[in-house]
Amino acid sequence: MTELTDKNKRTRFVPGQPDMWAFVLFETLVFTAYFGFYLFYRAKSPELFLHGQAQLDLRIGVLNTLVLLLSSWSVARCVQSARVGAYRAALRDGYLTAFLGLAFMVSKVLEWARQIRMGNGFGSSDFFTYYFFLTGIHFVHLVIGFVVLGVLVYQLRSAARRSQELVETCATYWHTVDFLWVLIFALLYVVR
Amino acid sequence: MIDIKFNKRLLVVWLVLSALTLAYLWIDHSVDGGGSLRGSAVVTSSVIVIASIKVRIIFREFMEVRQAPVLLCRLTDAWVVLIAVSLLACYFVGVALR
Amino acid sequence: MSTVMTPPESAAAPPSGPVHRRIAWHLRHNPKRELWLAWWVMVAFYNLFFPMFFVVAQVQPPPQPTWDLATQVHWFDERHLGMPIGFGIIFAIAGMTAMNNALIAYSMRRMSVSPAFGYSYLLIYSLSAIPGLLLLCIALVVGTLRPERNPETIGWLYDFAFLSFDGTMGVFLIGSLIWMVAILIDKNRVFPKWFGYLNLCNALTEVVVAPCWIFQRGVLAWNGQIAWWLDMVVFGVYQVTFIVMLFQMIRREDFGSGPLPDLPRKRANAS
Amino acid sequence: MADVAENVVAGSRSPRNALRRTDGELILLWTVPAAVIVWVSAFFLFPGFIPPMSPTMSADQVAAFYRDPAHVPQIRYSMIVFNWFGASLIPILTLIVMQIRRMAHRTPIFSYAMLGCVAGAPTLFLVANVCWLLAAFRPERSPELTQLLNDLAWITFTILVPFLIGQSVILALAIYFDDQPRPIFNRWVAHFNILVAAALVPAAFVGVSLTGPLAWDGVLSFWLKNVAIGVWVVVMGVVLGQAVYRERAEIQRRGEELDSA
Repeated sequence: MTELTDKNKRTRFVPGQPDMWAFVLFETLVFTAYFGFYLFYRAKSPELFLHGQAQLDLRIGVLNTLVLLLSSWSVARCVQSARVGAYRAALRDGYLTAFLGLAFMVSKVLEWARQIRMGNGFGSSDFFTYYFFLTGIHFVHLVIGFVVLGVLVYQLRSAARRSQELVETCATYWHTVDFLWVLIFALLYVVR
Repeated sequence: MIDIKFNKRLLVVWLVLSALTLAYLWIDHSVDGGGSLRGSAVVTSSVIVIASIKVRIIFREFMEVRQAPVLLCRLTDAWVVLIAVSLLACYFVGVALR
Repeated sequence: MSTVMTPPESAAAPPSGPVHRRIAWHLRHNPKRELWLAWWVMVAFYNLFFPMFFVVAQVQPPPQPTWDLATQVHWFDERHLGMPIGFGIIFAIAGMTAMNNALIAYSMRRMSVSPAFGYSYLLIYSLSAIPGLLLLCIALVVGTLRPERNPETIGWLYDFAFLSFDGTMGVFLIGSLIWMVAILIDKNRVFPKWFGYLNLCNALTEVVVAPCWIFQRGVLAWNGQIAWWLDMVVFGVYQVTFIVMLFQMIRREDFGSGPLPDLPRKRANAS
Repeated sequence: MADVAENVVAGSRSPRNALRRTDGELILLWTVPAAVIVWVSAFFLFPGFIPPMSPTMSADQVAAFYRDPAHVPQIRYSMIVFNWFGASLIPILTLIVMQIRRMAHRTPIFSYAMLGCVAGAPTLFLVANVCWLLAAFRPERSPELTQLLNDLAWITFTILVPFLIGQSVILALAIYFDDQPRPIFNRWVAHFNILVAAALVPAAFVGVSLTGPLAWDGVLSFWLKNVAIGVWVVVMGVVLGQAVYRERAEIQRRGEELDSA
């Protein structure tokens, strides 16, 4: 739709549909509220939360974050390749993003399984309630992200479609999943 | 080749973000000196600030807000500040009400 | 098609004069009278429903799930008249929701999507009223009926009411997603795309309510700050938005089958 | 917007409209008398309806009602019959939806709204039905639980009016908005529906009191409501029959005109 204007003009433009940005900002507010409740109750009874947090493995969290940042990087490359018409490279980056997203998902499920085996369920302590709630709702966003990546790949595959606007919209969603994880990671694993 | 230059920039961005992530390991390690679990407002504040910086970098570079109209730049910056301030406020109100 | 359909009255301006005469004119001659009727029914419904639910029956904001039986019985006792009357009015007007759902189904009918979307939404939301609202009211009315009933039985009615109300969000989840997909793939520009994404935000809050089946206290309980208060805020934003969106849709409606035209700036109040 | 076109040109000689299949509508229509007979017999078979059980009965009295050896089979068989035929009004309501589609409306809103109401009352009725059957399944259950099931059944049965009110009012509005020389239904049908809707409203307040006209055995909540539903079914059955037969005659005439042309 906007390929021509993108190529010709070096002026400022909103990446993707502005509508998606409305979603990003609104959903970020909702998450900020979740985080706010978490931090408030955490600060009120720090020992309880510290005790739960000590059972998380920070290294897994760091690895998760690096994988998801890498997927964000590859989808950003995908957008730039699509913009200059390098659709083959863009498609490859799209698949790479999905693969990295899948890797994140698998490691998340393994981490959950490990915690449950250690006896830390959804209801077993306040910290783990928040842990499973925040990672779970993020997981739901990630699952939706795969639908979004599906749209992105579908757009890139056929010359008849290839709407740069939609590609950017999808990428914006994926980055949102990424930066929400950056916040969740910091708040669940590192905050004291 | 304009795209190669962009890609290099993206790679640098990713490296910066990863370095900030690894900084958490160091923060976490340094606070565990005594072996006992302690809450620390300094760690919490610095972690929230670092996370906000990372979010802003993702906004600016990955999400291409850098090239977006000024309104979107201001809006996302405001949001980052809003997130950081709300989180710190919630934490410190909780501490005060302990 | 649209030009053929538009009857000559649509060009005629409504008469000036007292309000009741203007309303009568619109009811007889306004070409969009069916849509406006449905919209006003929707506004009237919510304006009656919320005061009844929150003020007369006083069942929301929800009471604590952790209360002991004596407190629960006392809670019923305080509302032994408010609930039957408030719910009575809600039952008398609940049929109006059919008009709301019909209007939303019509919005999908106006889009460039299969009629299956509109029909699915209609059926899902017609179904949703029963577990989502009517069962709550029935259980609470039965609870107020006999204060001398065994407190344990009253406690069961209490749980049944609030969990059936808060815990059956799947119908709303799927309904919102159907509306979202219809808006996002629509080419007739009936709604802006951001409203489609707002449907997703609302659908995600329906996911967040589900832990009320697991937790009796804390932020995820049926009266928790996240599961109830935050979701209520999101739902409130969503609801006000969709009422405004439907209002705009009716103003732009041309009864054609192509893209919905933008509102002409000059004669914005014409219809 | 096929529907709009269909609705707007309903009065004109549109071949597209003539092609609407009406096969089998008569079969659905003639299920009304059968359903009415079945319902009336089940209604009289249930020992709790004539006269309606009093809400002031104590738990032991309610338990005794369900334990009475003469009552148990009557309760079970009448409620099983209701369970079989509880949904038998839905085809009639759907036929009304089809008739609303023929009206001179610009949008399908009224037919959508009607369709949205159709399944509501039968669903709630089945909830009540299940509670009655549960109470009769183990009459030796503690009287308190039997009383709870009995309360749930009666309240649900009495309070199931929202969608009945809704469909009457929606049908009335649809008729008022049906501006054509020969409307599908006469104006008096709309007035009649409004009247029925008004008669059903008091039943929504059944929880207010255990005695008096609003109690579930009261003049308003039981007699007025159920008589209104009965009269509505009979009157709408007849009126709907006239409309369906008229539509068939029109289609036949139009077909002959097309053949001769």
